[in-house]
Amino acid sequence: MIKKWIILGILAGMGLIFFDLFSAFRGNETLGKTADYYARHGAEEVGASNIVTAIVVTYRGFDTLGEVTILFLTAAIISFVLKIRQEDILPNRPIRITSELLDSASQVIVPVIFMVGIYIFVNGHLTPGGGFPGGAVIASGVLLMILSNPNFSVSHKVIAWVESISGVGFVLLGVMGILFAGGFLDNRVLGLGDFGKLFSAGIIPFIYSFIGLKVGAELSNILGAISHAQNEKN
Amino acid sequence: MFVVIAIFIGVASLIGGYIAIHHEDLSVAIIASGLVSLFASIIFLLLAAPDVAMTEAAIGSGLTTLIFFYVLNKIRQRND
Amino acid sequence: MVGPIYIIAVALGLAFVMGLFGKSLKNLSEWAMLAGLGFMTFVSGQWLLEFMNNTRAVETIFTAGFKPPYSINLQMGIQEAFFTFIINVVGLLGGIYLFKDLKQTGPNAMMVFLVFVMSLNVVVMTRDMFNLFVFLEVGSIATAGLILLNNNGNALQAGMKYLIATGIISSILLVGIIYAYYFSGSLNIDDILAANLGASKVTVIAVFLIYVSVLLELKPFPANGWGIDVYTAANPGIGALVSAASASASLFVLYKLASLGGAEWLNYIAIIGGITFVGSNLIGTKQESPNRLLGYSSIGQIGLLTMIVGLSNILGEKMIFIASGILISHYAAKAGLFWLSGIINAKDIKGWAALRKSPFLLFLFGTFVFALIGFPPFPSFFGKWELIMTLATGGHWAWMVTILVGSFIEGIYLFRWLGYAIKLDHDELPDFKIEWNKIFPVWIMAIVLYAVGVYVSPLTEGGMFINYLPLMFVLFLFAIDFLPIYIKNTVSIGGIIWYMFHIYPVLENDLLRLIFAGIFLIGGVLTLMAGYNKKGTRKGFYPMAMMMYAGLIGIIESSSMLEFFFSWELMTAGSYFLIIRGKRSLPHGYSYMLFSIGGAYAILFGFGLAFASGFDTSLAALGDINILPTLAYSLLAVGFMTKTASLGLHIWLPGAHGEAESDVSPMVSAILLKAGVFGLMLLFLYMDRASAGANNLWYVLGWVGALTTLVGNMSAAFQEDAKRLLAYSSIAQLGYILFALSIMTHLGWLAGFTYTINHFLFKAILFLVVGGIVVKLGTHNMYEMGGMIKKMPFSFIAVLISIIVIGGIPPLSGFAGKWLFYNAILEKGWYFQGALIFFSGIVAFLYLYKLIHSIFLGQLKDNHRTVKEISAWILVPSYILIIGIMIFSAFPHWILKPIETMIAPYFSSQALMWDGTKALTSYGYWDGTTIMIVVGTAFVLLLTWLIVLSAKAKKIEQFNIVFAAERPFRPETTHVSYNIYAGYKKALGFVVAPGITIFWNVVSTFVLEVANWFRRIYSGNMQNYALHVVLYIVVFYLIALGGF
Amino acid sequence: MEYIAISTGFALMLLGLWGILSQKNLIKIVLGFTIFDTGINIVMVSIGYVKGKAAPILDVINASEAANKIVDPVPQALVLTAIVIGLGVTALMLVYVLKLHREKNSLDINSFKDLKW
Amino acid sequence: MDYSITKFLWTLLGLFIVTNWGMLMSSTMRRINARVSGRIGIPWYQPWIDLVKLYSLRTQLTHGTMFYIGPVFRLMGGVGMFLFIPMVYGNPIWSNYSFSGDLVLILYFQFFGMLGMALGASEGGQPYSAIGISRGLSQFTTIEVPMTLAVISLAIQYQTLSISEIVAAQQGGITTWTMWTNPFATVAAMLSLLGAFGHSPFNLVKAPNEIPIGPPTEYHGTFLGVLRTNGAILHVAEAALFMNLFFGGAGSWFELIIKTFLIYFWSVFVGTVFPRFRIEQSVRWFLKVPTIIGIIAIILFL
Repeated sequence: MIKKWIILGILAGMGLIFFDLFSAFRGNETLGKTADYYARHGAEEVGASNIVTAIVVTYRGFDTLGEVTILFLTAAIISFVLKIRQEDILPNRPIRITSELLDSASQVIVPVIFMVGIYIFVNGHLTPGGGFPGGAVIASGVLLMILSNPNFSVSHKVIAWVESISGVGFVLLGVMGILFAGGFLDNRVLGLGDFGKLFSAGIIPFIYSFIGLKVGAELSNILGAISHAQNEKN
Repeated sequence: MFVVIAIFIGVASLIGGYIAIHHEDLSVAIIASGLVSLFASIIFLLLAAPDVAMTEAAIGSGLTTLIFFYVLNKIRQRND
Repeated sequence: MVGPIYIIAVALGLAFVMGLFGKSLKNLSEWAMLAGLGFMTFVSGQWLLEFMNNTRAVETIFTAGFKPPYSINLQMGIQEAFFTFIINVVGLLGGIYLFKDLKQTGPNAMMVFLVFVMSLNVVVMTRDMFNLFVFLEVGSIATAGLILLNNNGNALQAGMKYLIATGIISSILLVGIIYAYYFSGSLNIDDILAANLGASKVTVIAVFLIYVSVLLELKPFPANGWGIDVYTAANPGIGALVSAASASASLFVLYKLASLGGAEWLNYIAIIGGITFVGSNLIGTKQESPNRLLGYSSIGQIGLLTMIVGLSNILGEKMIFIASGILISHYAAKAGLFWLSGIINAKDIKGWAALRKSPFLLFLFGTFVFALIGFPPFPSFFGKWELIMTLATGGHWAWMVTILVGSFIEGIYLFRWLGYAIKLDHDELPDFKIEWNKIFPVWIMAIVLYAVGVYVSPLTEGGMFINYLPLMFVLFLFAIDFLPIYIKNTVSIGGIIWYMFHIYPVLENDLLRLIFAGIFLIGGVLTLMAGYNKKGTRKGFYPMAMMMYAGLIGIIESSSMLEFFFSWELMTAGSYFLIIRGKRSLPHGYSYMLFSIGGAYAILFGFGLAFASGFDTSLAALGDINILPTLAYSLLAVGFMTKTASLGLHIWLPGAHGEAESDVSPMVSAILLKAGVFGLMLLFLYMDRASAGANNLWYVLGWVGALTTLVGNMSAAFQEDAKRLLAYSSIAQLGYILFALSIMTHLGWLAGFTYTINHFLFKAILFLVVGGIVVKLGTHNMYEMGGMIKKMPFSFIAVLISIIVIGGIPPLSGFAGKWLFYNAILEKGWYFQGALIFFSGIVAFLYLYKLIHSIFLGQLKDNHRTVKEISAWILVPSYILIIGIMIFSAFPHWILKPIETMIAPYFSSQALMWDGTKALTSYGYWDGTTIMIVVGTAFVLLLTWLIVLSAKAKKIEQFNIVFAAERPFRPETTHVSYNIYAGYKKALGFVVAPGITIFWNVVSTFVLEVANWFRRIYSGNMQNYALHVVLYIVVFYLIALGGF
Repeated sequence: MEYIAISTGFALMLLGLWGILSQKNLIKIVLGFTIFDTGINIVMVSIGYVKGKAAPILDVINASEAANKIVDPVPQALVLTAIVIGLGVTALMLVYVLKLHREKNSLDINSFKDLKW
Repeated sequence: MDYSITKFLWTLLGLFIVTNWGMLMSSTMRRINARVSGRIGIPWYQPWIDLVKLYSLRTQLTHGTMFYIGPVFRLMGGVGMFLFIPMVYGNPIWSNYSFSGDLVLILYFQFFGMLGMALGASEGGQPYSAIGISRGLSQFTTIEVPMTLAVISLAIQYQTLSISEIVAAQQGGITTWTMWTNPFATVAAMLSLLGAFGHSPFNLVKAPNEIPIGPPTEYHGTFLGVLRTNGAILHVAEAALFMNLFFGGAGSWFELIIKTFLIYFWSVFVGTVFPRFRIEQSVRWFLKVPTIIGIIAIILFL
């Protein structure tokens, strides 16, 4: 009980810090220096109408690479921690009884979900959304597959391929930026195209697609790994 | 108008957070935490951040909650 | 040139692609990982070379092709090149080290490993705040994964603690970053630094959040339980990486952001670093688990470096040199130690005694420990030297004290550990096998330490004059260590003799140094000669002995304070290894080392003050100390007195000298102690004789010297152990010397020199002979000896002559010292000290009698009836020394006159006159030659008379005595030796009550108990650790910004 | 508006911290983290909000106009990243929890105190 | 510095006088002692008889080299004392070889004989020798403390360590004697003298009753003769030293005989009055009263 009060006391201290932070915040009337630059030049330099996408994929594309790396790391760690290897997944384990409804529904719904996911990241430079929500949507499709088809191990290889290829593709596109444009992850490897069109904004759609696939694959990996964890030989 | 909604959602998310931390039943707590994310994505929308809102909805309230349930499920399986 | 961005591209690309290596290519992945790491090392190394060889502008990498602050930019300058290089090197070596573990865990672990190293590279290079955050996160997630290479419960718990703590810390960093962005409108580090956020009361909060989270990443004491657990539980290979690579990267982040808030914040950083350095090391003193101990040490070292970053304003441009010296030592030594720990795999540091099975591992271990403490020739030595000098220049005493105290505490546990490894008898020694991939990286790190040390030494002021020639000889002896004794002994003696000829022309005109060089080198040859009677290879002895002599001679040769200190430390290290070789020397070697380090730091502090006074690095600077001169002189004196074992600082000596090997004892007693005397002489000559402070110091030292003699002599009288008796005798003799020098007159110094030379001569003889006897008889206890005069007549004569000299009985040279002494005392007017000295001089007879009686006289024991005279290899050097004594006795003016001429310039009046062989002072006179003749003649006449009268004297049997009306049959009952001075002890034993020992015991117990109390905060509960982190933030906030 | 949002964010952060520091159940602690993260995200986005401006999606290239029309896109970009990082950390923590549970068959934080001093 | 034969012969003569006077003095003392306790005592010539007897004994047993040389050391100690003390003031003939060293030499030369004796006796293997020596050394350490203080006090007073110069400074009639000019030093030294002569109450070292055998038994015949000779010389030499330091020295042999007799008598007198001390008692005693007196003697001259 005393401990709770101590914690509360310390949190009161944190509260004081947060209160000072709150007081330091005075709202915004105009954009800051960097934001103003992005607003003024983002569209013309990068060619993406979604400035957030322009920032995420190009201006701060390097961050995004790191972020993808984090997901990648998490998936890798989880799979080696939970010892998920192909050979650990027993091929003929007792099949869980899935409802007929879920089974048949998934056959219809999963492709639709995938399409939606792909749409979200392909159009990332035009509309809200992009690689991350798109990837998450794809992952939820995979999740549905896991739920409906217990023998998920079949698609494990596919996921690994998608994961690797999209990751390597991301890096290679970045390197192409060095070779053919201004620097690592420069999107102007291809022409900027017509503003507002699908094939515009240089390689942003491609990068975002890779990101989406990669995120989807990693998230699927994580989900798959946890779902298979029960098979670990203790 | 937006301000009222914002206050309402803010309070709701705090209540959700409180439930998430204090509710005995872990399932309820996880769902409450997912709700907090959902409320947060509404706040993002109100703050003119549709990208963030979408991501938060898909990842924060969707996938995270799912992973929680997955793990909880595993733990319960073991406890059985 | 390969662009730095390829480090990232290649590492990530490889990591991503590795997932594709199916079963068929599985074996490829570890080689792919090593290739990737190798490539990264190559790129950063190539940039490092480029920057070192050419002056070129910093290379900036613009990602996305836009200029910062609109896009993320990386930077590759010399510092970045250095840091990425060391990170990649340890990454590569760590990869090699973990080769099998990683292979066992599978390609996923290798990806994580690769990405981990890559992320640290980005952390170093990036110039964008948020990017920094992202890659710090990458690093910490990778760490959390790598911890689980050790698949056990402890690792899991540690990883969870790590995740929780870093989760909170990085969130705070994130808040700080967004506020920094809010206030400055940019995420670029240079922009944020330029925005000067620390200036405004509103914006400073962002500065605070960034600082506190970066500092927390460095695991400041006491909010670091989560970090220590990682070191404890993770695979040592990962511990090495976290300690060497992650910590370096985090430190660089701190350095990058150091100027964020302004000078006041630097102070806070320095304070936090200082607290961490001292606190973490303090807690380490109670630690028994090797990995955890290394964790404490790592955190302590990083604390020191944090402090250096915080002091960057004070240190100015020297900061880089200092920090890199200490960092490199920490980096290489800590990585090496962690790796060693992985090889040995002991749960307890006592288990490291297993290292003895492999001398090479022991060598590596010693290298790392000495590098961490900052011994020469390692880079940390030069770093610490410059650090102290620079701090002294600015007058930052508190910082100097913090650094020295922290380093000392670090020495407490590191040397305990090293001692265990060298000496401890422990039952549960782990079996270990040395795999090539595990030992190879350790070797590399050791080589790095030596190479960098030699490389940086000329960069230190005055460091280019350091003479590495003797050290080369030491290395050579290491190389031939497998050869039998007689070869190595001959080589060593040859080396010393060669060096004598080499050094003579240099010192020809400097008698002071020449005398000490004579003592060190001639003494070296003579004591080494005794080594011929040993058999086998005597592994490790010769390099260490030569290291000690190298240090000794270096002290003589040095003209600058740096050279002096360099040699001083070298000598300490060498002698430590010599002392600890004895059978029961473990605790004594340990206390010797602790006193030595303490003394060395006192000297360092004094040198710092001297340097600060006139920015002069030569030893002459000691003569011109105008900053806190009394303190400086006191510290220097205390430092030297740890070697001369003056009262209060003497408790290490009896054990160290008493338990050392038979030929090591004379080395460390007759020769090594003189280094302290030499230091004191130098110091006294340089001190300002007009100042009250100096005179007060001398007055105090005079009393210390007098009391030392009394306590030393009386303790010796109550000893039952022959070698300890001699050891206490050394303490007393050095007390005389200290007293004589403190008198600071012409006569006093002459007396001091006489004592120095005499002590060298007779103590070498005594320790050689008694050491030989102890070995022969197999016991140290004098009451188990007796009657040896019949078996060892030559030893008896040697000991007899020695004790006549010690007692100061005319006509031998000991009396010269006494006579000079009294004249000096009277001239100076220190009558009571003089009386005390005289009293203790007589007390000396108690132990002298006990020594010679118990060993040589009385009844021969039954089990010694077949004993033979000790080896000629011991007697020959002893008799050479006896010849020295005789010459000095009969012709004292041969030696005293030149000394007198030499010291004359330093003292106002020449108090001693010579009339032929007769010495005159204003008080009395003394004619050594005549006394010798008179006594000799009279003695011969009387002896002749007795012989004439008792020509028919008959020799009788051992037991032919009448004793309480019967004849004894067992020698034990009639050999009175044990506690022979019981009555005396009853009357005056209180003088030698072990007050000093008790005092030091209380001090050490207190330190350990404080450590024990503090470490209770590491309760093991991860929530508490999280609470510590939050509390740390709050307290720091309240102190820094709360208006307190 | 942004003030309400930012105070909600800070309140959620405190709530999350309270959960991390006071709850004994490991899952609850991880839940505390997600709430903490959500709070930070809200704070970050609020900081980039400009009164009455629209989302940073442009219809046409018009530099001068754009600068006056949209809210700050940078914090939003950062939050996108932060959300994903948060997911990674949360997933990793949960896997740790799973493994810890297997180790001791308990979710109580007090059962994991093997390493100390 | 005179190394001539003449000098040598004069010194031998002095030694002869001193030896005989020493023997006479000891027999006289024993007679006085006997009278005090109501006995008649020995005839005055007894020591000579003893000496002749001892030197002519035929049984000569030795335990070894050191045992053999020990008495020589001992005698050398006594003879050396004599050699380095100027006996008669103002006469270079009787100043012996005191030109080669000063008071410090004398103080330290005492040890020469003690050490040799101790070592010689030890080799005999007789346990009581060792016990006696250990006690003697123990007591000696503290006996010397008041003596040293007194000597230092003298050195401060006269600014010299040369015995001749100290005597010279006292040549102004009885009032210029150190005894009057520096009474505390004199008292301290005289108390110390009690211990140095080893009479009761400080004779536990010899312990005439408890340790009746020991060194004197082991040393017999010629050896004991040498020791006796030494005893005679040493007593006179020490008394002469005190005479020189505190009582104005001697202008002639006659004065020397009177003064040394009185100094010697003092120690015997005290011995008949006080009972014997145990070793730790005497050790403590010398560090109390005499030492304090000695310190006062120095303080007065600071």
